Amino acid sequence: MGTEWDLTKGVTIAIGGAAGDGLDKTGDTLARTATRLGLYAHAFNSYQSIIRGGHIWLKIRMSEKKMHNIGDNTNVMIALNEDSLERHAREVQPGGVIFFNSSKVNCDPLLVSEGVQSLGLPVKELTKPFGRVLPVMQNTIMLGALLYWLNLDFKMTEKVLADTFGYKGQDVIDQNIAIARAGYDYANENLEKSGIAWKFSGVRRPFVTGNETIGMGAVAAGLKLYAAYPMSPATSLLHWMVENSEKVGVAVKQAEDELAVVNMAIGAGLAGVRAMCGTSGGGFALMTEAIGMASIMEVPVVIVNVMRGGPSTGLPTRTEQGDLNQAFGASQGDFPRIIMAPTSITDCFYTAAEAHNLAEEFQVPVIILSDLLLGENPETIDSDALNAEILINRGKLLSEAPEGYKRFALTADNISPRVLPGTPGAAYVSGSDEHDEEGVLISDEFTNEAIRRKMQEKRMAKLDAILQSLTPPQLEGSAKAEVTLVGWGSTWGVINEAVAQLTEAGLSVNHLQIKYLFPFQAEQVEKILSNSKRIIVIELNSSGQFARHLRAETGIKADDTILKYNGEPFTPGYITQSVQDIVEGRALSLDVSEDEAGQIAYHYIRVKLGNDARPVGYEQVSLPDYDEPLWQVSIVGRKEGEPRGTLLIGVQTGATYTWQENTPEITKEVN
Amino acid sequence: MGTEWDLTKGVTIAIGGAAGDGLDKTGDTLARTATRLGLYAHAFNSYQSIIRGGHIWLKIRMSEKKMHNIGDNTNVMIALNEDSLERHAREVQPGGVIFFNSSKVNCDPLLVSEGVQSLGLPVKELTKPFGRVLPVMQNTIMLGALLYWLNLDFKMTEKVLADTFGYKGQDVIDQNIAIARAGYDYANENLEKSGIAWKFSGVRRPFVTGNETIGMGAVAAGLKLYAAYPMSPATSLLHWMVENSEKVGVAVKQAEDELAVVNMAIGAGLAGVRAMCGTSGGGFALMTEAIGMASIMEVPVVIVNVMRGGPSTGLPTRTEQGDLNQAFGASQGDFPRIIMAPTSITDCFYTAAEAHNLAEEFQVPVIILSDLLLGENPETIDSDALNAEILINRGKLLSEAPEGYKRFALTADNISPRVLPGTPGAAYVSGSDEHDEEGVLISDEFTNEAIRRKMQEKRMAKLDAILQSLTPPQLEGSAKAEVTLVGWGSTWGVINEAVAQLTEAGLSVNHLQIKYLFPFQAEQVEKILSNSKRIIVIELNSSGQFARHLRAETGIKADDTILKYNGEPFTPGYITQSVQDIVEGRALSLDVSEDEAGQIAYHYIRVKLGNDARPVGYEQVSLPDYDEPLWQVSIVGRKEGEPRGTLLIGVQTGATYTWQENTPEITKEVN
Amino acid sequence: MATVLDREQLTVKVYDGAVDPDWCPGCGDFGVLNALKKALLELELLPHEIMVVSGIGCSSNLPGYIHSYGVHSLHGRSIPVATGLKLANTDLNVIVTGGDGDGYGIGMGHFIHAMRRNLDLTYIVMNNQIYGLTTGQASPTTMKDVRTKTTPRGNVELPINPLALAIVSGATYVARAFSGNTKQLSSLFADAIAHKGFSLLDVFSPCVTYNKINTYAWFKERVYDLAEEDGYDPSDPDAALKKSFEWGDRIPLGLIYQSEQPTYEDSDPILQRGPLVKQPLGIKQSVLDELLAETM
Amino acid sequence: MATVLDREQLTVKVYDGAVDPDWCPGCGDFGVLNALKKALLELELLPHEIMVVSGIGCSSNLPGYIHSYGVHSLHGRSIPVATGLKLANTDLNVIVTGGDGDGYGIGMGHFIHAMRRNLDLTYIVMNNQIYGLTTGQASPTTMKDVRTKTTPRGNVELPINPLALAIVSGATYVARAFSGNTKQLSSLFADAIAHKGFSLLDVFSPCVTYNKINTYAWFKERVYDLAEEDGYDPSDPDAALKKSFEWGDRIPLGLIYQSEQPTYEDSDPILQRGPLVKQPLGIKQSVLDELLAETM
Ligand SMILES: Cc1ncc(C[n+]2csc(CCOP(=O)(O)OP(=O)(O)O)c2C)c(N)n1
Ligand SMILES: Cc1ncc(C[n+]2csc(CCOP(=O)(O)OP(=O)(O)O)c2C)c(N)n1
Ligand code: SF4
Ligand code: SF4
Ligand SMILES: [Mg+2]
Ligand SMILES: [Mg+2]
Repeated sequence: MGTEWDLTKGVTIAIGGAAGDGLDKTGDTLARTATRLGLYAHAFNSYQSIIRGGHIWLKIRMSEKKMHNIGDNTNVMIALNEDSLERHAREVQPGGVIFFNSSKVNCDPLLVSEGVQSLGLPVKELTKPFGRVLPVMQNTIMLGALLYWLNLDFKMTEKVLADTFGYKGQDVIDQNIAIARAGYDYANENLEKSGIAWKFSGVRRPFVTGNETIGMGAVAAGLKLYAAYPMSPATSLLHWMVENSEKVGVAVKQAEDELAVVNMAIGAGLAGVRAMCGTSGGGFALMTEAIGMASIMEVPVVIVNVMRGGPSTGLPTRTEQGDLNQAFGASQGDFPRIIMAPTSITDCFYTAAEAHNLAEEFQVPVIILSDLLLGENPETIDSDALNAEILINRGKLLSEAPEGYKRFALTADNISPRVLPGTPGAAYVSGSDEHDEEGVLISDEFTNEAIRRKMQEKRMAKLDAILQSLTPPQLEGSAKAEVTLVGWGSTWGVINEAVAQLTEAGLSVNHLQIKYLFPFQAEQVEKILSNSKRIIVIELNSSGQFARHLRAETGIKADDTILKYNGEPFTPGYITQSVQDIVEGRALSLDVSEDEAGQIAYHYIRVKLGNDARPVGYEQVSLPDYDEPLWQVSIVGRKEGEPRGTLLIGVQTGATYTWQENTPEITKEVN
Repeated sequence: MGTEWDLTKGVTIAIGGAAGDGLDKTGDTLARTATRLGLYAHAFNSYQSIIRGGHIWLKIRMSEKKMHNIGDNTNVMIALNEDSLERHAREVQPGGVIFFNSSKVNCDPLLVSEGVQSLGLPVKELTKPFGRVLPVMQNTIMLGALLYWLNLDFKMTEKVLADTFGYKGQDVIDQNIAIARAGYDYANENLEKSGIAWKFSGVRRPFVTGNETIGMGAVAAGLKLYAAYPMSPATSLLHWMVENSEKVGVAVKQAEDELAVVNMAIGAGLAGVRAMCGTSGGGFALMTEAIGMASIMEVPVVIVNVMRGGPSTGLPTRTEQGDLNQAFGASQGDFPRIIMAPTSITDCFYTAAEAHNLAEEFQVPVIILSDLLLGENPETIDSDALNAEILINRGKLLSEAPEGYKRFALTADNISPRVLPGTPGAAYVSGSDEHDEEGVLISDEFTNEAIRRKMQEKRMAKLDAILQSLTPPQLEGSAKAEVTLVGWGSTWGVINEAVAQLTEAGLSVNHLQIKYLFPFQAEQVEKILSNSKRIIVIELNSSGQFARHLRAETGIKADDTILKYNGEPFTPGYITQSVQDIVEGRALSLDVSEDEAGQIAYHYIRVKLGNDARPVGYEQVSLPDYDEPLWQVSIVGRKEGEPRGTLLIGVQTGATYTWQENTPEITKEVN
Repeated sequence: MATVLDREQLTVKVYDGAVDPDWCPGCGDFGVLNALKKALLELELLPHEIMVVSGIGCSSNLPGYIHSYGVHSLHGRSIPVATGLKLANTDLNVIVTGGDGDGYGIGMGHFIHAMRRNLDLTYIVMNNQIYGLTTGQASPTTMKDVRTKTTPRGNVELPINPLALAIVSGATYVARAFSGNTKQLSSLFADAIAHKGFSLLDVFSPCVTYNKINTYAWFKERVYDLAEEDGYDPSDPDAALKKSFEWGDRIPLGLIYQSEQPTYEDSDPILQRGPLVKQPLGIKQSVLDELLAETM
Repeated sequence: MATVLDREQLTVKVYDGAVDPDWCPGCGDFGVLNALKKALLELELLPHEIMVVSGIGCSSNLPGYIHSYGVHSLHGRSIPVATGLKLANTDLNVIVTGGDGDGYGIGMGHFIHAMRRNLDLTYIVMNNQIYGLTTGQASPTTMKDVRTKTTPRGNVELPINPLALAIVSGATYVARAFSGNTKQLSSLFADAIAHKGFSLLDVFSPCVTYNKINTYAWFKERVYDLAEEDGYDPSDPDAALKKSFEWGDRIPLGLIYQSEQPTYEDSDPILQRGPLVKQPLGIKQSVLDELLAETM
């Protein structure tokens, strides 16, 4: 089908289904197959806080060149249920294909765009030869078909399946391979070729998540104790640590809550081991009090906050960059802390390693702000991307106690040499109260305003010293560009591709990505941005936390912001479009789009009408009783298409106003 | 002694002693006497986190006009121990007097400035007629002497003593009065008259702390549940609530920790009562997670943070304005919250009342940032200052459930009408996860990006609505002044007096005090400050948290800041001096002053040498082995004045380097 | 205005929540939910008289599946939120629900302190001996040596004993039930809700996805009904404590301990004035003047 | 380098802290401090081998008064901090000290979970049945009906029973002592520190300033030494539980319960390699490559 494939940028496969359908395994097999063939893969899993059911939408982008985000397209779709088809079939682009289990699911041709093939695989029939097989085998059939269409090496998948199911014995492996083969063959007979012709590099590369690379970076830098309480999306870091504990020599402690977690890490840091803990926003909130303690006690400790959608429990399985304010404002009073946000999965490794060095060199708590996007979604990284030879800098750590040792000595460089507890010849108390050079409290009997002042200045002065030791921020692209895109942390990859798209579209754009949030490299950033003609800050939260931070630190007010806070990450196309809108003066509208009206209607249907209806028509109307325009959504039965009723949705507020029933077959009461 | 007393500005009495000496009672009696006579009193207690011992320095400023801070002077001193004399005697200004117990304490004449009288009261002798009396009776003697010198009405003190000791019976009252009288008479015989001649207004006025007025304001606005865990300096608010619980109809719950406290308050707020909780920085840190929950659940709740010196446990009994960052950054994600900082003890009342109205009208958590200065230190307020007739605005609260009620309805004004749990005909779940209009979770099965977006926008939009309802900030003084002083919260009173001093000194100064920290009245503040020629932000913390906030919100960078973070509040003179230094281009030095070297030396002596030595000479020197100039402090024995040794203190770092011993009589080992 | 149900109109379906539970098929929590609805019906409680409060976890999703007022609060904080609600409105029947991680792990402190307080709350713990929602880590009730995602070599910590903790901490109603036994479950729920004071119901509620040890079969083999044991006296704390430690081959179900003690709300003079939420707001100037006069 | 003491040079004065305690004269905590020093001497521990960890409170000021390593951490968090220290350096003798508010109030959750973990920590609670440092509010051990600043009409909540909680939660050494009885105190301290596993020492340590009920005299009238009771067997948990509830006219002091159980550190293979703080830092590229290979 004459599609021109730019395989450097890749092909994107999406799998839609419900939690418990096992589609993560399928995606994994696919991605590993690609990765072993020498392609790059980047995965993104959009899922919910639910163990079974709900809607999962897993995408994998495969490419010959390394891509740092999931991209804009959906080229292939595997639909494991009708829900997925209705939500996403239309996204599949011409030249692409939709696979579904025709023994179970109908695919309404109306949902399939022109130029898209759709192939129903008769899973029941195809698996018949294998006797009673598990429902997840539908995935394996699909996988086989997909391999055919993608023109991937079936042999490689065989090996991946052998590895994946190795622990279950040869029979299971053989069955899996045979079933995948059945799907492959069926597609071969029933599908037009895609015309995809990969250049396989043959280089086998790691396929890792940011949580894993944070783990690796930390252990490479000497991590010895990891404490955690499970919390999405940081849980997989805990699991990684537990799994590899013996191999990497790290003690792992799952504690009773995050208060315990952070205080254990601080205790361990105080004792002299490199210690880390991990959580997400809500757990981080519980940790804040202790972060101040670590700082006044001058204890090195690293706290990883893998951010998710807030506020509060919020969107536990969605990504957001919403905790900058929290990290900056953690705990009472003024004290030095470092906040850094890794900019890629590879950078997670080096950020974690650097965090441990900075923590110990400056005897401060370091907060790593990662997020669900980086933490949970794997991508292929280059095989030499991660270097275990981290230079470990333990700062002013003394192995013996000097005569007259003072733990909190006021020194010219504001760092007090550390002697670890257990060292003969010394003894001191680390206190969370203000104290003198030896640790004697000056909040109690020995009040002392002068020492207090100098202690506070000493601690705060470390921020300047830290600044000196950070890698300077780097502008990417021409200094003279018309537009400067400024992002922080995990968005580097997607902004990077948006810059390419915009450049291609003829706009001159450059890009500054901020990794070090605090202390902030204000001088350097100001210098870089002083040349910018139009600054657009891009971040994944609703108030523009970084834009505000930038203004607070430099006085620079972003000319515009591109904010997203619906739980989904940016795509390059979204940024490109938003930048073009801004540059071309198109106003941002917060109105509910047709697409969004569809989502709201789907929600209404699922909650109120059960699963057998769907929205089909959208019309904007004005009605006398409403003080805003309305989306009038027509809803029909899923099977027969019979009209069910209309739903009124506020265009401005998003409110679901009324449901007018046309037919009596509604399954649930409406009120 | 020909001193000219400006009694509108008043006279300041200081009492120095140790915790457990009972000097708070003495101060109280004095202040109440003044207050009953129709004078104004303002007290400030500088104390430590210790039950007995340590150093306490209680000051009371009495004046004919209302003064809002403790002022610059010390006119009279009552020294209950030598420590106090050595620390503070020199502060007593010409025309003043020092009282001490000559049966117990020596007063080195060197410590007494010229023009200051010192009167040793032979307490033992004077109390002999009364048999064996309690040690605290020394205070009563002093009080009597003081009354004489202050030219206060002894009768009034009799009444105050009668009230204070009423519960102990007439005998105790009589004894107290007789002993005070003995001091009075002794002073009459041995002291020159002060020449003080008050104009007593005779108006009896309340003498209250900010914690008390917050309590009063809250109950006037309908508070029904107060939850707390003891924490200085918020504890007295808890005590006030407990004491008055039955009178004001408030249920008080002391809980097991601050996590429980805030969640109880939120539960109560959700149930429909006006609920509040109080704590200080460390407890607030534990409350942060729940604040986000209150906001996403749209629950009204008021959280009082009475700030103290940080970071961490820090300086539990010292004042600071260090929790603005924490309040602003509390909890993950973006959500509306209100942060307000009362500007005076009277304003505490109205702030608390307004907080409850705002919380309920906008269904948001409100954080009140008070501090130790306001919270614990009493002052006389005008008798009609507090008005119980607070207009109670419960917002969109429905007493009955409408048909098809949706708790989280998306509405044009972004406020969803509230039906309280227990109301017949409705039922809903308030969830900390993202939810739809009815409260159904959209983080789980029913993921929905569109509804999420509108819910988040709805909540955040309340911030704009809140802004509309706040009293606009007001510039005090001429818009054309050369210098604008900007403060926030509790510093209004002291900045106000500094403005008067500066004006008197010929500088044209105006003053902007910020009460509403968030949402921030950026437009109005920008407008006001756009006319300012030189903006000086004044705040009691080390990083300039408000100055940064101002810049973040308005882009306005303060030209200068006056920051203090040694635990002591500002005095008007300190601000005046700092402003003059700034205006006249004198650079701020962070070097250790001679006075501070003295404090450091005292500390060294107390910790290392016991209590029988004191510093006498200070010299700045340079020595080859040190990379900074040094204070060389000579230390002598307290009794005999014999040289004990010299101490070297770093002028830049404040480090205590070495102690060179001259004599062998040192009581403790030095190392 | 919304139409209000009469007590006579109550059926178990009235308590059906807005949406169906999204628990894994077979999850023990279904049994708990159904039994709770039956108990509510037995007690003839109208939806608006009920307040179900939970934390975070699979089990803590329960309030969303019941037609009543409810709060789905923070992980570990259900008890304080419920306490605030009850203090504010003593008319509400406040039922706290959640998981073993939520209640006995992160919520342990509140759990113990709530019991000594004896506020009239009913606390239902769906104890699956695992962290379900976070996909299978050890919980405070995971048995020794059991392998979970975070104890790959077997759990080395002792499980807590919620019943014993409750008895020694002053809970006035302590019972254990099993989700596989709906009848006993709903009758215990009804008793516990009717009981004045703090009641704990620890319910074995198997997690079919992440706990492959403590399955329905595992429990069925072991549990027995205390009510059928001759001479067991749930008012005897010593006997109750002993019973609370019975584990292994035989595991007792039913009412372990009950005693009559004054509740918190009975002891607080302010709450004796009636529900706070119905009290008038504000104070008179005369009261304020009195308060101020005390400072002069 | 600093000179290091020999074990033979140890005297009780060696353990004197940099400053004198600032407790109120007569405070029970003096007795605890002195007894602790004696116990350290008896065990011949050098100052650098000792790590004393506390929270916040009058009693929590104790580490500042002992010449040893110490941490004066956050209110309620001494146990987790101590846990981290011990995990990081199993060579240290980690002693946790604090108050009843610190440990049984805000710290309750950590307390229970530490006991089931059985890490080798010694936990000394200076139980004065009041919040001392914050000037006299009810604590979790304040007796019923006692008036404090926050219970002006008498405390309406049951006090917790720390001994019973410890026994049912898996503590392997549980004792009670009285600050007025230094001899027993220091011998129990020495035993508890020597004991392998989690030991709890609940010490009546009167607050002379804010608790006018539970005074020295009050205790002296009531306490008796369990060691002198015939036939008391501290290895019997049932007897221990019973004993833990004895209160009123007679209050037992001494070792209530002890058992030998594997400690946490014995069960963790990583800790078996020796103190973490002495392990080499970092990993080889080959190990990293192995970790990466697993992802391919
Ligand atoms: C402060 C905080 N920490 C961690 C989490 C993540 N979390 C959600 S549910 C849960 C455990 C659930 O276990 P349990 O209470 O036993 O409920 P179950 O899912 O087993 O029913 C955890 C750790 C959270 N939401 N908040
Ligand atoms: C998070 C937090 N909340 C409250 C406080 C205030 N606080 C300090 S000590 C203390 C209670 C002390 O009681 P206890 O532990 O019994 O020690 P005691 O003073 O009686 O020895 C409290 C509530 C604090 N420091 N931190
Ligand atoms: S994971 Fe376990 S607890 Fe959660 S719903 Fe599934 S079976 Fe139930
Ligand atoms: S207040 Fe009580 S506990 Fe604190 S030092 Fe004084 S006597 Fe001891
Ligand atoms: Mg569970
Ligand atoms: Mg105590």
